[in-house]
Formats: sequence, structure tokens, C-alpha cells
Amino acid sequence: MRFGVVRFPGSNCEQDVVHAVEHLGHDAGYIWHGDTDISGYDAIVLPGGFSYGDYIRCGAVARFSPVMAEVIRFAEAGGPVIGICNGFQILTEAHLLPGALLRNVGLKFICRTVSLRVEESACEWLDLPAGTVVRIPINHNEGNYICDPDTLERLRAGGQIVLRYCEPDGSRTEGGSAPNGALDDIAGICNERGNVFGLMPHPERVVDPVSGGTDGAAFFAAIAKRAVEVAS
Amino acid sequence: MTLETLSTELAPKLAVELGLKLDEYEKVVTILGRVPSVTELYMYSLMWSEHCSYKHSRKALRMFPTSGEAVLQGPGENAGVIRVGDGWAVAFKMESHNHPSAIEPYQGAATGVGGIIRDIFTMGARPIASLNSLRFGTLDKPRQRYLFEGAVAGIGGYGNCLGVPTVGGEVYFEEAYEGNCLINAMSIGLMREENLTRAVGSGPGNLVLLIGSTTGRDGIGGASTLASQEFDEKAEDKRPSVQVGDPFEEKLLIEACLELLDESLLVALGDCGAAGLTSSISEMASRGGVGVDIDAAAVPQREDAMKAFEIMVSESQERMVAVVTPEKLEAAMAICDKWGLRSTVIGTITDTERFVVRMGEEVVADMPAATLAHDAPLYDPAMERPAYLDELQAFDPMTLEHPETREALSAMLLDLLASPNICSRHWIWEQYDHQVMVNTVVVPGCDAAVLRVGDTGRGEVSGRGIAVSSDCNGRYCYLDPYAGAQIAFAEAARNVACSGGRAAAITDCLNFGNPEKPEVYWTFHESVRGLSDACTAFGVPVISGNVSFYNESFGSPIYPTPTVGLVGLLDHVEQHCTMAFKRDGDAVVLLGRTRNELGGSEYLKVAHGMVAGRPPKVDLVDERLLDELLVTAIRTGIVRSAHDCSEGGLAVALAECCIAGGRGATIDPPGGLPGVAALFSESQGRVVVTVAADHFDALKTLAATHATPCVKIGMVGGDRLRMGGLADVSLDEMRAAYEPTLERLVHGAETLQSEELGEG
Amino acid sequence: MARFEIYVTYKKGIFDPPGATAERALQNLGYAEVGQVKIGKYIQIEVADGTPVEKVREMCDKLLANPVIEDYRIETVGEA
Amino acid sequence: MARFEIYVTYKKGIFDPPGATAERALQNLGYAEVGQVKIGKYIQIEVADGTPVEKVREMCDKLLANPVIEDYRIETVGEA
Ligand SMILES: Nc1ncnc2c1ncn2[C@@H]1O[C@H](COP(=O)(O)OP(=O)(O)O)[C@@H](O)[C@H]1O
Ligand SMILES: [Mg+2]
Repeated sequence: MRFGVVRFPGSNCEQDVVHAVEHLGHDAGYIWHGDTDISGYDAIVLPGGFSYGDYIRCGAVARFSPVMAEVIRFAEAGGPVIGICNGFQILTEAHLLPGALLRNVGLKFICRTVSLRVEESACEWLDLPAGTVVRIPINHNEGNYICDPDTLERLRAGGQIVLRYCEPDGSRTEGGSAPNGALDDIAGICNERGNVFGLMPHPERVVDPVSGGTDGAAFFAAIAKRAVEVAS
Repeated sequence: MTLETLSTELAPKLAVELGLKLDEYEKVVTILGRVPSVTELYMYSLMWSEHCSYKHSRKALRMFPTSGEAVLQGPGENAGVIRVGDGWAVAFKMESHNHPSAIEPYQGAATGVGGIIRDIFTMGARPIASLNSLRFGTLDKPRQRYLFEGAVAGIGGYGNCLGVPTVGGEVYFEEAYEGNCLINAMSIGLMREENLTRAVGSGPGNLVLLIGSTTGRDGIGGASTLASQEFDEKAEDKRPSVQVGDPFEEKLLIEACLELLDESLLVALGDCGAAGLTSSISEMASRGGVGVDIDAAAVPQREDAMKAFEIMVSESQERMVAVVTPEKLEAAMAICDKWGLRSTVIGTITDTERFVVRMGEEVVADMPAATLAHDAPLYDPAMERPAYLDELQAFDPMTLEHPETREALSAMLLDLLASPNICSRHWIWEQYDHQVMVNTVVVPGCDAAVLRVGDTGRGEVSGRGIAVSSDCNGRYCYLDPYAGAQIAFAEAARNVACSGGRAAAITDCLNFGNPEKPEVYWTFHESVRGLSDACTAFGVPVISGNVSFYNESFGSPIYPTPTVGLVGLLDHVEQHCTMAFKRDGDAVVLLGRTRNELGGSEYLKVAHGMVAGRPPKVDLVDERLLDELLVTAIRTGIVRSAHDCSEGGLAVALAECCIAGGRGATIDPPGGLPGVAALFSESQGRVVVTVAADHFDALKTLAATHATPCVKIGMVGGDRLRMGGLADVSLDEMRAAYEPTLERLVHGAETLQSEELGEG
Repeated sequence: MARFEIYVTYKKGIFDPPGATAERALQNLGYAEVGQVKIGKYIQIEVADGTPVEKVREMCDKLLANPVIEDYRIETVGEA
Repeated sequence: MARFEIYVTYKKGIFDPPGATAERALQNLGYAEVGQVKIGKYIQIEVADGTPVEKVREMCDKLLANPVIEDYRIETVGEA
């Protein structure tokens, strides 16, 4: 099982993802944004950071990096692709996932560990039972998910909402539990097929117990397990 | 060659306008043997400014102990470096960006972070953590809220984009900083020992390569002129020199420069900070004893019709200067290219020891290179003990009326927890990415941050750790600069010890008023003496630092503020400690002795609106023993939590342990003292620890061998903090006082930007 | 060089956090007369003489605006 | 309600990193014809009828623009 982690100019969580994946016992390698060959990888990760400084719009420039054409092809062929934070923003700009991510409602960057509820979804990236509450850090300025009403309906109906911000007990409050104002408390969504997954929280930060916890391990384990199953 | 010099009438006038004194100008003429050109005059005036030359502080700084077994690089380079073990080393330094931030807080603070981080990767180290030490006026003033909110956003905006975690800092709000906020930024970098790089230019024939951003007129004379004079009405005029930071460009610079060094493609690397190309190039040349020949016209410019002097002193951000051999030029430029960075050859190293600047063919400056960086006159400023000290120190807090009942003291405790100088700082650090790089083991909110030593990017993670803290209570320094500076050191060391770290070395940022005023200079000299004595007593060297003078507005200086940034080492990062109470039934133990010391305390300020008295005594021998005791106790796993007593005293320390752990405690407070002193005295050398009940004897034995008082004062449990007849408050009450203060003060009274923005 | 100006605004119905915050802040500052505030982008771009506006539109569609959430309007300003 | 439009740009000489990035990104996308790009703010504000432009200027000075690094221009658009 080999994870390919794309480095865009301004990415800054790529080494964290590689560390997390290796810590879990899998292989990982870096893919330069200018490369056009991503063969040899079983899953692609678009990491967090500030590709191109988040200038113009988060993810807007990275979306045109040469490697992205390959990533799109890989995703269309059913390959697993995960976008974390800035990676999620890039996936929406590239139209691999619907909607967009706006400025947090409070207009402040937020770095905080939050509670997230795993929803019933088609997402290939998670083996956790629906209703599980995980604690994972968020770390962003633009995590306020938005989409039009039709899209929201489709996301709900199709089991594409993978993670929602919630209270520590798994409930959601009236005014919304999303610290960033995200529509319907959406923290992570997948595409219809379930192989492309974007989320604002950073699971790679909670894999190693020395620094943070282990709630993020499930996010990489499911894909690795599936890959092993496919291979055998 | 002909060089167009200024006229003998104009030259001294311009010199004075640029901030040189007349005798300094005469010295320039003597060095050159003629009247300078306009470019030369600009270059000398900036290099000989206080900010670049340390002309009023250099002699006093010689008091600092700077060497030690672990020191790989002491003061004098872009940053100091110490060994941490197993071939790892850390580089660190702190620097001020006070004056630019007072004009434009977001960009001022952001470019401050950018500047100090360049100092770190210049040394060949990957920046792995930042801290920030902040001072503002009180938050009831709209402009102060604007400055505070802007500075925090700027620090976050820049550091977050780089992917360098901001793991700690400190902030105080005092009237004394109203006209002059302080923004001190510290950066720490990690490297393998063998990768230590110095900015020493050498090898005639080698090329000078400028990497990074274009050069504009922004910041011409920015940091150096701003930081070398007081603020007054004219500060407004200096606004156009504000620089806008580009953290994206800096991120690319970090990656490209570290790759260039990794591939051994560079002879030397330096950053463009204050005084821009002039300082980076002249420093490299003088360290290497070589000359340089620079073509200013070759520098990529972002504005039309720039003059040579503008190009040479521009403080445009995100630029690095490298020296490369001609053979390696192509490979070096290819790496810059890969990272999307501009790189341009702007000159050559020569064997003439002269700094020659040309604009195309025309020579516009030609000076002995070393004189720029080294020949600024050094002063011995006059000093005089301030007259106000006697009266202030003679004040006895016990002459005031103090709360005595449990109700009144409990209410006082809650008031202190809600004081802006004590309350939770989560509103700040939640705007900072404090976890990226996944090495942050103890996040902000405890005494010191703890980081795992390792470069996850290369898959090299060691079991070692570092603990870092920045501290300075300016009020203590105002009341007694010698003792205040020692307390700044002692507190930093204690914070690090509470996390399990052994103090290894410090950096400092010395923020003071106008050194040409004898009373101000005395406070500076006393602070340096105090800090030096503290370092010597601990055997801890000063490896880098920065001086910021002229922090005055309309004639009144800030409190003397010698900020200490301390780095401690942990052999095993797992063996660290936090302040949260961990388990019901654990014994609460006070290490150290409580005296009736309310002088300069937060209690005195909050309850009586006063800053007076003597600061608490500090006994460096006791402090050192206490710290050693803590490190041993934490390493051997005896203690489960540790937190030192600082502002607000024992009661506040206990409350913070309760809030962090979500548990109450029942405490028998120290006897023989008035209630206010038992709760809020700020006696130094005290730490609250918890141990499993059956570990108390082991701790007591260990404490005895460290000659440290060790008394069991209570037990963890319940949901209230009960302190006998002195206080009884619930966890919820404590949280409600402690947690929301900053956010409420910044946003509660809604004025996002200032009504008084024009007031300078 | 020819110059164009581009005005990028949020699509109707998309909540604009900076605009909403500015609106509230102005009202809190005592400007009771303030109604809705919207904050968009104002892009000034220079292009080679003779570049047709279609080309600029293409740049907007691709990069300068996000059609999922934003509308834009282009104005020709003339020679630089 | 009356409507005003405000165009906020960096002052001359102040570096504009987003603009510089957009410029390079467009050129990398193959738009060789692109020269300088600058990115500022475009603010649309509604105020009570009869509000004088001076009042809006005041709002800009206080909140909507940062006079230290930005210039702005106000245009009256008319009734909303
Ligand atoms: N400006 C800041 N940036 C980041 N962290 C901060 C800042 N100010 C305070 N903190 C963090 O808040 C906690 C409490 O700070 P402080 O009250 O100064 O601690 P102490 O009294 O132990 O020195 C520490 O973890 C510190 O690092
Ligand atoms: Mg402390």
C-alpha cells in the first residue's frame, strides 16, 4: 500500500501526512505538483497548507498544477483521493467535489480540536460506525462549507456527508455546531462514488499518541485495509 | 573611475537628516578620506543607526555570559545555536518589531515573524517553532484593541501560512505600553550539527546571488530609522514605509534555501533585514574579510526609476543573499527556479576589501566594506538611578485595606482570573497553528510548550524534546530593573522546568526607552546586569538577542522590558509534565516558600489600581535547586502535574490547575500570613505539584536533597477550589471568569478598527 | 497595454462573512443608516493591446472568479 | 436606500502579493499577454436615503479601508 502525497508550492502538511501514514505502517512518497506521472501509488492525498499563499482563492491556482490532470483521471478511474483542509479546497476548485469553502464566519483563523460525528455515508475512507464521535483538530481560515440547496439535497440523499461538526456527546446545537459556520455543520464530504473525500479537519495530526492522540488513524487505515483486500 | 560625491555643504545636512550625528558624519569623512556620495551616506547612516550598530548597548551586552559546552554559535551571527544531543542542534533568536507594528499592526507583526524566521533558516536550520511576546495598553481603548487584534492576526497570518507552529508567548496590558506596543517574535530552528551555516562571504570571484522578492521603495529606512527614534507627531509621515509581508514567498524561500544548503551549493547565505542589501552584504563581506562589487541596476525592481541608494537600503521583505561559486551557479539557480523563485546575480566577491556599488557602469559608492558593519562609534551613555524609584519602593502594600472575608477573597480571586494579564490566552493561540509539523507535545496553555526533536519531513524523529518559554514582567522591572530581569530569567527557567526541561540557553529582546536619557539607560544597564548574573548563576549562556530602544511616545518610556526566551532540553520527550490536575485523591504539594510579597503584584493593580512596592525577592540558588528538583521528579515520574506560581500567586496557580484538569481541590493555605498574601503574594521560587498519595514521601526526600521546602497542602477532588477560610469557588465560576475575558474585551465592545486611528 | 477592471461579487444567496461582519461593525460604531454591505474583489489587469474582452472573460472563468459562488463584471478602461 | 460603491486598492509603492501571484498564475496558464495584475476590494454598501458621501468616507477611514496602506474611491450608484 503506497500513499502519494502531493506537494504544491505552499503546501505545509505534506510531511505530517507522510509521517502519519508511515507511523501506521504503510508506505508513502511525495509527488511534486509539476509531475505528470502518479503511477505506483494506491491512494492520493492532497495535504493541508496554503498552496500559492491562498491568494485569489484557496486552491484556485493549485487546481491548475500539472499533476491535477492526473489526479482527476485517477479519481475518475475510482482511485481513492483524499483532500485535507487546503486539499479539500483544491478538490472543490477542481470540481471533484461540489460546493466551496468560504471565510470562517468569525473571520478568524481557528486552530482547535473539535468533535466530529461520523455519518452514514458511501465514503470509502472510513470504517467507523455511523454515530461515532471523534476528536480531531481543525486549522483553517476558510472552512465555511457552502453549496446550493439542490446540491445539499443530493449530498444528503446520496450519503455524501461523511463528517459533521458536533458537540462532545454527538448532538448538534440549534444554531449549528460548526465553529466556522459551515452549512449543515458539514466538515467532510465525498463524491457519489465514495472514492474522493474532502475534509477540513486534520486526521494526520492525531495518529501518533506522543503528539495529539489516535483518532485520526481510522482515516488512513480503512483505505489501506481495502487496498490489501483488493490485492489478495 | 569617477564617483559623484555630495557637496561639502549638503553632505552634513543630509547626514543629520538621515539620523547621523555630526561627529559620526566626520568619522565617515575620515574613513573615506573625502565627502561621501549620496549612496554612501545612506548606507552608513543606516548601518550606523542604533538598530543596526547597537552603538548604545554593545558595551553593556559584553556582561552576558555567552559560552558553554553546548554552544555551537554564540551572539554575532544571525542566530545562536546549541547542541541538543544525538547530532541535533537548535538555532534560536528573538527580535522586536515594535515600531512598525505601532503603525500597522497586522503587517508590522507579520513582517516581524518573517524577519526572525529568515534569521533562523539562514543558519541552515529548519524553523520548527515560533513564540511571541506582546505588550499593549489596556483594552478599554479602541486603538489598543485594534493593535492587539491586528498583531495577533498578523502573527497568525504569516506563521500559519509558513507551516511553522506558533507554540507560545506571553501578553500583558499596561498603560505604560499605550503609546508603544511591543511585538517581540522568537523563532527556533532545528538542524543537524554538521549543517550549521554562517553568513561569511569568501572567495574572490564568487558570485552574489539575490533570491526571492523584487525590490521596491517599501520600507526605505523602515525598521532602522523607525527603531532608532522616538515616536512623535511626525510618526504619521513615516507610514508609507510600511511593508506588506508575503508569507508564501517566504515559505518558498525556506524550502529553496534549505535545499540549496543540503546540496552544498552555497558558500554563504544571509537574509535581508533592516537596511536591506546593505547590511546583509556588508556583514558577509566583513566576516569574510573580502570586498564586493554590486551592480544595483541588476537588482529586480518593482518600481520605476529607483535610485541606487533606494535599491541598496530598501527593506522589501522576503529576500535572501547567497554567495555561490561560478561552477555551482547554474545548479543553484535551477533549484530557485523549481521553487518558483527569482534568482539574480547582482555582484561578485573581490579581494579589495571594499564595498563597491555600481549602477550599471557608474560607480555610486566605494567604501572599506568592514567599516559599515564594524566602525560605528560605540557610546558609554550617562546613567542615573531614576528619582521615582525611592518613593515607589518605599511603598508598603500592607498600609492599604485588604479583603479579609472568604466571600471578599473569593470574589477577588475571580477578579484576578478575569484580569487581562492572567486570564486564558486561548483566544490568541487558537488563531495560531500550533500543531503543524506534528511535533508539538505540549500545546500552548501550560507553563512551557514542549516539542519533539525531529524532522518528520525526513522521517527522522528522535526521542528527545525541547521546552520553550518567553517571560518578562515589566512591572517588576519598572520597580527594580535588576531584580526584574532576574525574575524574567527565573520564571522562564521555572516554566521550562515545570514541563520537564533543563534550561540550556536563552535569547533576549531588550525593550527600553531612549538610551540617551540617563535614567532610561540606568534601567537598561541594571537589567543587563541582572540578567547576566542570573545566567551566570544558572550556568546558562545568552546565545542571541536584540535591543530595541526609543520605545517612547511623547516623552514617556515604556516599562523596562527585557524579554527572555529560554530553551530547555528533555532527554526523553515522553517524560514531560503539564499543569492539569490529573486524578482525584492526588496530593497537592507546594514547593518553595510563600512570603508576604505584594509589591508590583497583579492583586495590587486589580484591587487598588497601583503599581508600587518592591518586586518579590529572587534567590537564584534556591531557584536553580527547585528547577533541578522538578526535572528529576518529572523524569522519574513521581509528579503528575506541575505549575509555577506567577502573577496572581498561589490561588491563581491552583485555579489554573483546576481549570486545566476539570477538577477541584481542597487546600490548606499557608499560615502566618494575611489572607491576601497567602493567596495572592507573588513570591518567586514556588511550584504547585501533584503526586499520587503514596509518592509524597519520595518527593519529600528528593526535595530535602535539593534544600527545597516541600509541604503537602491539600488534595485534588470535587468541583470546587476550597482554600479553608480564605476562598471557596466552583469550577464553573472559575471558568466563567478565566476563559472568555480576552474575546469579550476585544469583541464585546464592538469597534473593529480604531476611532483614534489617526492619533499615531 | 490595455486595461480592464473586474468586479467579483458573491452570487445572490451566498452568505458573505466579511460583508456581514463589516455591516454589523459599522452599525455598532453608531452608523444606524447602514443597510447591507457586500465585500467583493476589485481586480485591475493590464493586457497586451488588442486583447479582446473574451480573453479576459476566459481568465475570469478559469481562475479569477469561482462560478460556483461568484459573479463578475468586466469593464474596459482603456490604454495604460 | 441609497447605494455606494467603494474601490479599495493598495497605495502606490505598497507591494500586493495576491496581485503578483495572480499575474504569474495567469502567465503560467499560457496567457502571455498579461501584464500587471492588482487585487483590491470592491465594497457595495446600502445606506439610508440622503446619507451624504462624507458619511461613507468616514466609514472608509474608520473601518472599510486601512488608510495606512490603502487608498479608496467612492462612487454613488443611486437608489437600491
Ligand atoms: N502571545 C501569545 N502567543 C501564544 N501563546 C501565548 C501567548 N501569550 C500567552 N500564551 C500562552 O499562554 C500560556 C500562559 O501564558 P502566561 O500566563 O504568560 O504563562 P506563565 O505565567 O506560566 O509564563 C502559555 O502557554 C503561553 O505560551
Ligand atoms: Mg508559569
